[in-house]
Amino acid sequence: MSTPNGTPREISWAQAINEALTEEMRRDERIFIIGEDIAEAGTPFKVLSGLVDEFGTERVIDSPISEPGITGIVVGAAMTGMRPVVDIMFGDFITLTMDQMVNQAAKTHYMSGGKLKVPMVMRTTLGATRRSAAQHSQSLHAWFSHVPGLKVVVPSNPYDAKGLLKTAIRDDNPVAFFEDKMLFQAKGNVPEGEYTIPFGVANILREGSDVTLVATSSMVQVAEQAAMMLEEIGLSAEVIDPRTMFPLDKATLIESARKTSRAIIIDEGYERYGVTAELAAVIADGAFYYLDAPVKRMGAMDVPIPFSPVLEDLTVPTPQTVLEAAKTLCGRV
Amino acid sequence: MSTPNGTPREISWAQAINEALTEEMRRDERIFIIGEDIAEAGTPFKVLSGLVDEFGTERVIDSPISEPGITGIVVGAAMTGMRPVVDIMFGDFITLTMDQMVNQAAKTHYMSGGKLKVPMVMRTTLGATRRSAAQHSQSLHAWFSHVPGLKVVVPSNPYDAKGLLKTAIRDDNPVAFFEDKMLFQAKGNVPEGEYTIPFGVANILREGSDVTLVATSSMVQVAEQAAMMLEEIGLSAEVIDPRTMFPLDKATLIESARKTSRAIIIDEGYERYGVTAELAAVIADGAFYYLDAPVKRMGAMDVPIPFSPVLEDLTVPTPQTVLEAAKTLCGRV
Amino acid sequence: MTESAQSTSQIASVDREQWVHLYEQMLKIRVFETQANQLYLSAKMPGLTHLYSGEEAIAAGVCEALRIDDYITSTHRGHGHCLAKGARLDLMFAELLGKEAGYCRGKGGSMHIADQDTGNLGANAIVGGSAGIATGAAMSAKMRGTDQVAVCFFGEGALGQGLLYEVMNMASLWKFPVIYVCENNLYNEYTHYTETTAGTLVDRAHAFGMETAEVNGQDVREVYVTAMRLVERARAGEGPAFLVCNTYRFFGHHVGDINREYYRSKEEEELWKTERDPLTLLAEWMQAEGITDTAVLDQIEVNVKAEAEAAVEFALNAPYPSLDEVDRHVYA
Amino acid sequence: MTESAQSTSQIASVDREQWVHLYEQMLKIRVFETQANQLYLSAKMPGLTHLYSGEEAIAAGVCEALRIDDYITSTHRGHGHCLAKGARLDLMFAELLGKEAGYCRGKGGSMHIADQDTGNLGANAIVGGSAGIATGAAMSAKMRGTDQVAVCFFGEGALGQGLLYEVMNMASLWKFPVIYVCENNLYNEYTHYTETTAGTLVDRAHAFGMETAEVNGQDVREVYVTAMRLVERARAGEGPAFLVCNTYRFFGHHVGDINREYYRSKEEEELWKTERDPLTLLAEWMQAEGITDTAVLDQIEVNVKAEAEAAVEFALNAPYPSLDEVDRHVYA
Ligand SMILES: Cc1ncc(C[n+]2csc(CCOP(=O)(O)OP(=O)(O)O)c2C)c(N)n1
Ligand SMILES: Cc1ncc(C[n+]2csc(CCOP(=O)(O)OP(=O)(O)O)c2C)c(N)n1
Ligand SMILES: [Mg+2]
Ligand SMILES: [Mg+2]
Repeated sequence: MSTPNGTPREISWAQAINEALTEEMRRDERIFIIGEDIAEAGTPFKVLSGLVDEFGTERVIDSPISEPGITGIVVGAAMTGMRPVVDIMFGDFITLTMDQMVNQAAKTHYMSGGKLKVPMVMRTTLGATRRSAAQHSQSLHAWFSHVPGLKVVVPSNPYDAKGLLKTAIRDDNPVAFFEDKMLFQAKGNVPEGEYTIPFGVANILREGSDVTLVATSSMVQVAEQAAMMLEEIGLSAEVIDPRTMFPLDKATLIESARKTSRAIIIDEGYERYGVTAELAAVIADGAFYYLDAPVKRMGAMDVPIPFSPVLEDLTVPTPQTVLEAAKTLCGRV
Repeated sequence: MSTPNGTPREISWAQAINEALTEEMRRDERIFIIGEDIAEAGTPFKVLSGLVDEFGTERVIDSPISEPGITGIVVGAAMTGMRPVVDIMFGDFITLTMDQMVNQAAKTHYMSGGKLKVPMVMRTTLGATRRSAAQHSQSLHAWFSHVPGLKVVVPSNPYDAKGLLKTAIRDDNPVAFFEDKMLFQAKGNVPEGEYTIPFGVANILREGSDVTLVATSSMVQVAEQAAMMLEEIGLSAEVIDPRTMFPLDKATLIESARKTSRAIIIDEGYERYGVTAELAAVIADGAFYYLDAPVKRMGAMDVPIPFSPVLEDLTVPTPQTVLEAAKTLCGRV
Repeated sequence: MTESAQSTSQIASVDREQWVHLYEQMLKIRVFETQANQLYLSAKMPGLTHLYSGEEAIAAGVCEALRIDDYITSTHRGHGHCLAKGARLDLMFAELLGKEAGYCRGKGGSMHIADQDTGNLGANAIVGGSAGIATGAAMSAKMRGTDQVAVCFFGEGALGQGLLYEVMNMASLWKFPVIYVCENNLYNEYTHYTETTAGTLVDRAHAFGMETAEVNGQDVREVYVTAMRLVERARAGEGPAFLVCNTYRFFGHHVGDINREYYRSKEEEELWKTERDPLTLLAEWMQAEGITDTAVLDQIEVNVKAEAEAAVEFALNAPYPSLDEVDRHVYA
Repeated sequence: MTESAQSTSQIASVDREQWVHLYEQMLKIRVFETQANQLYLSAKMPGLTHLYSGEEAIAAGVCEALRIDDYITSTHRGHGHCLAKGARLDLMFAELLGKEAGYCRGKGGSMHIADQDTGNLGANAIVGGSAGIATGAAMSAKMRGTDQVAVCFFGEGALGQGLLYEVMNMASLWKFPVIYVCENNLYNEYTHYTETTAGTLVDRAHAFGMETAEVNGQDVREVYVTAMRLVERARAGEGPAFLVCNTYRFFGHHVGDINREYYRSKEEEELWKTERDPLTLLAEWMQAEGITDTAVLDQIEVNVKAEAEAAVEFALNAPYPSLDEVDRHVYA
């Protein structure tokens, strides 16, 4: 892990991602990025605005609407000396890339007995509450996390997004990088200059003693807000962001739960058979003899995400629902 | 649930599936089946042999090698009055069907406010140790289990396979039906005549008091063999087969773990972020105050399945490894 | 005979009333979209929506060739298809606003409107995502022995999706009664289609030995008579077809796409709006042919606008779904 | 000029030595497959494998047109491609037997053999699954400014997979140096391709404005000169091509597919084996042309068989991977 030495600044998530790509593409000409409407349009979210001006359409490539195809092409390019990034506009569309990611990218290194490598990154999104309905609001990162050969990154703030994206690009394996589409405009402290953040190292955002809140991506803010509300009623919450689903920093999660004796897992993927299950199982196992209460899971409600705002808002954990769960867990009812 | 009244018989899994389809297709002419090499060839596994003779190529349809396409077509047919079954030759190929299954089939009923229905079944496989290597040996049922709107069935014996397939075909929702390719020739008691098995009802195959073995599909036999070995050393294992991943019979699993105070989950999917995580989390939560030891998870090793037999055999739980785990859990080391 | 010569002779045989009806259908779409844009701009509509204005002749012309029990599948830009197939303005607006009275009880929204009663199997927010559904509906019609036809609407961007080729192969092989209607409005979101598309559009279907046609999508007369021909073929069991309609969207990719000059010029937009508006083209022709007059057209406009305003009013006043709706309809 | 007239003039210009070399290459594949089948029948090989016998002219002819640093991607029926690109018999047999000395340390097996040193990016057990990889390798060659070419081998069954169309579009659009070689052996497993394929095979690539050619895949002369032409075009930056090779597999879909009469007749098999064996055809032609004689060909056979036997022996005696290999190479 290299640490930043530049002056502190506040920039948006979009800018942080843009900087990470710009710096990496300057450093290594084998890197290119391909996706739909990413060049002049800079993606519909404008995250990549301006990149094409510096690197041209040879390295910032507008593609047809062919998620399987561009993912497949990127796998081949990565196997033969390039270090591509593929942009999948919405995380819901990874459904179309599963074969190339899982049967090809993830297995090539192993199947070739370690000879071939697939150093590629897939950037995509997760997160609901954008009123985009069932096919544009899913958080499907659990699927890739299930697959040996893939690494999965779920940053929660601009600083981490930048440092983790640089690490992802430098990694020699296929990496899936999920960004919360609701955070693109969120600002955060991102010092100028070079830094990277290693995979598999959880971030303890807040120390506490009564309950551990393990939160991912979009849910980290929610957990932090819940922690502040808990503080007001005299409960001390520890907030931990694993940052990467794989490699997973099990030790930090377990240690925290051993210390606080209670844990809640908060993730925006569907609850059932999702990320919360793995994290809860890991903690329930590793902290078994220290827990005072069952590990509580809070994922997205197990329904296709509804369009109507009044319904959609019910499907995602909020500071209020986390607060209630924590109070219950700590016997404050 | 209708119960069988016919005379007992031993038939193979393949025959049981064949019978279920034959009986259902006789009963309801809206049912058809489509897939690669399923008509005259009766699938590479010969499971559907003879079906085309009775129902013709109009209802037993050989398709191009187009998993996304045939899945999509089946969704449309199901929405408009048919009750199709799509045959996906190997479970590894569901990667190609994720968009149609998850973004279309699973969400249509909800997105249409309950107006449209998608009564379809996807038959596919799971299971390793066939020396078929990384792209023909996966058990990816955790993915569909994660998705609201889908139901997921994982039978473990010919009797259940028949009864559950009939239930799946009669269900008004998209159902994914995973069969262990190594069990097609396994024989079991399947009485003649009509019966169905309801979804969401676990099967307690063996009662016990020291440890609960929750096993799915291919792993049920493994658990049963381990239970016999445990018996020999004086440990009494309860063996439970959930039969369906969703709906999941949580109550039966929890009740058993409360009774035995120890549980092991055995499933052939990759361990991380897989089925074992959900089941372990459910039990660790529901039986929290009764457990004497952490819930133990045994999935497939988190590696692409290797071709070499000596390596492949290491990746899957065996009676011996389950025995060892159970002994450790029960303090017999 | 060329497509357009063939068209000319067929246009003459169409009932006069029908042209007026087509005008009304197109106007209904135009007015709906104007209101939808207004709802967005006044922050009354949640999310974003994709307007069909400019492309009305396609939905209207094709759906006019269909029966109510024929099927369509639609896209993210789907209001036109839905209305042309016979949906009601009020229930559509209610859906756009996420209200329980909406076609999908507010759960689908603009990108997922479906209306079983008029054969609309749903808009789809996955580009190309409904190609399988439309093809399967056609297969089902054939198997059930009805003579229903299915139409799959999609933008030229959907030609990037492999699924389309998989199902066109099967449709052609098995002679399913399905028409693939490619609305070529020149842009995949913000990228010109020539930057993403090799070869020609119709050749994509020739690859499967499929009947094809290409029409001026701004001319509802051409769209309608060509669609009629293809639908009749399909209904008669002669197999699927692929229909390219060249068109243009007057607004942005979605309502929030305001500054568009980096991907298309104001001049280009102006040209299409002033010279190639499907409503103007039809109105002028009808007047020149003496099919109708200004008074009739004005009256239609008054009626449609009144209907649309009442519909918006209804939708704005309609209640949101009750909260216990959230986990209903996950399973049938 | 027609393809075959063009071929005839080009065949004359090929070095005599090269024909003999092509014969040896094809024979190597034939002998390898015979041994592989033997290993299966004597239960020494784990799993099943798909034999290439009968199709040798395609792999040999195409790979003869390539440089060692050019790329290929291969299929479940991949031994021929692998050998033709330059792989060693012994390391291949070792891989088929799951031994650590194998090309993939025994982890890949028959369906996943890859050999970076000869540019073989891997056999693939997902039908059509390598279309993206080959296209991406060609893109990479173009971006890196090498003049490498990539060849994507696949069976006609892979035309069912949408991915292929997605990447052919991009290859054509961006002029990637990739050749899509469709080995039409008439069967998708146990189903005749005409039952699954609408239209013609070459039209599938015409759809993207791509250069196409169709050859007799049993005649290595035609395959080779046509491949040469397409490879040279691609290397010169003139874009991708699609080459259909009509062929036949002499054995079953895989080694376990013994009773085949329900999907193809014994007569059909006999016809191809006796009249259209690529080895016989080439040998007879070379002898008629005075390029070589029986003595030379016999000697080649003796050598190849000896090499193959030694290779099998090596593989049988080679050790299995050590058990701690199981979780190595999951991540680089
Ligand atoms: C599979 C998929 N990829 C990307 C998108 C994002 N997206 C929505 S509309 C659109 C452009 C569609 O262009 P076209 O098909 O021509 O339809 P148009 O918007 O022009 O009507 C894209 C890329 C999507 N919804 N689905
Ligand atoms: C995506 C996918 N679907 C199905 C299969 C099963 N399968 C293996 S080979 C094969 C037939 C392939 O036919 P073709 O492409 O013509 O190649 P051939 O075997 O004739 O060489 C099938 C269906 C597979 N491996 N991958
Ligand atoms: Mg368009
Ligand atoms: Mg074939």
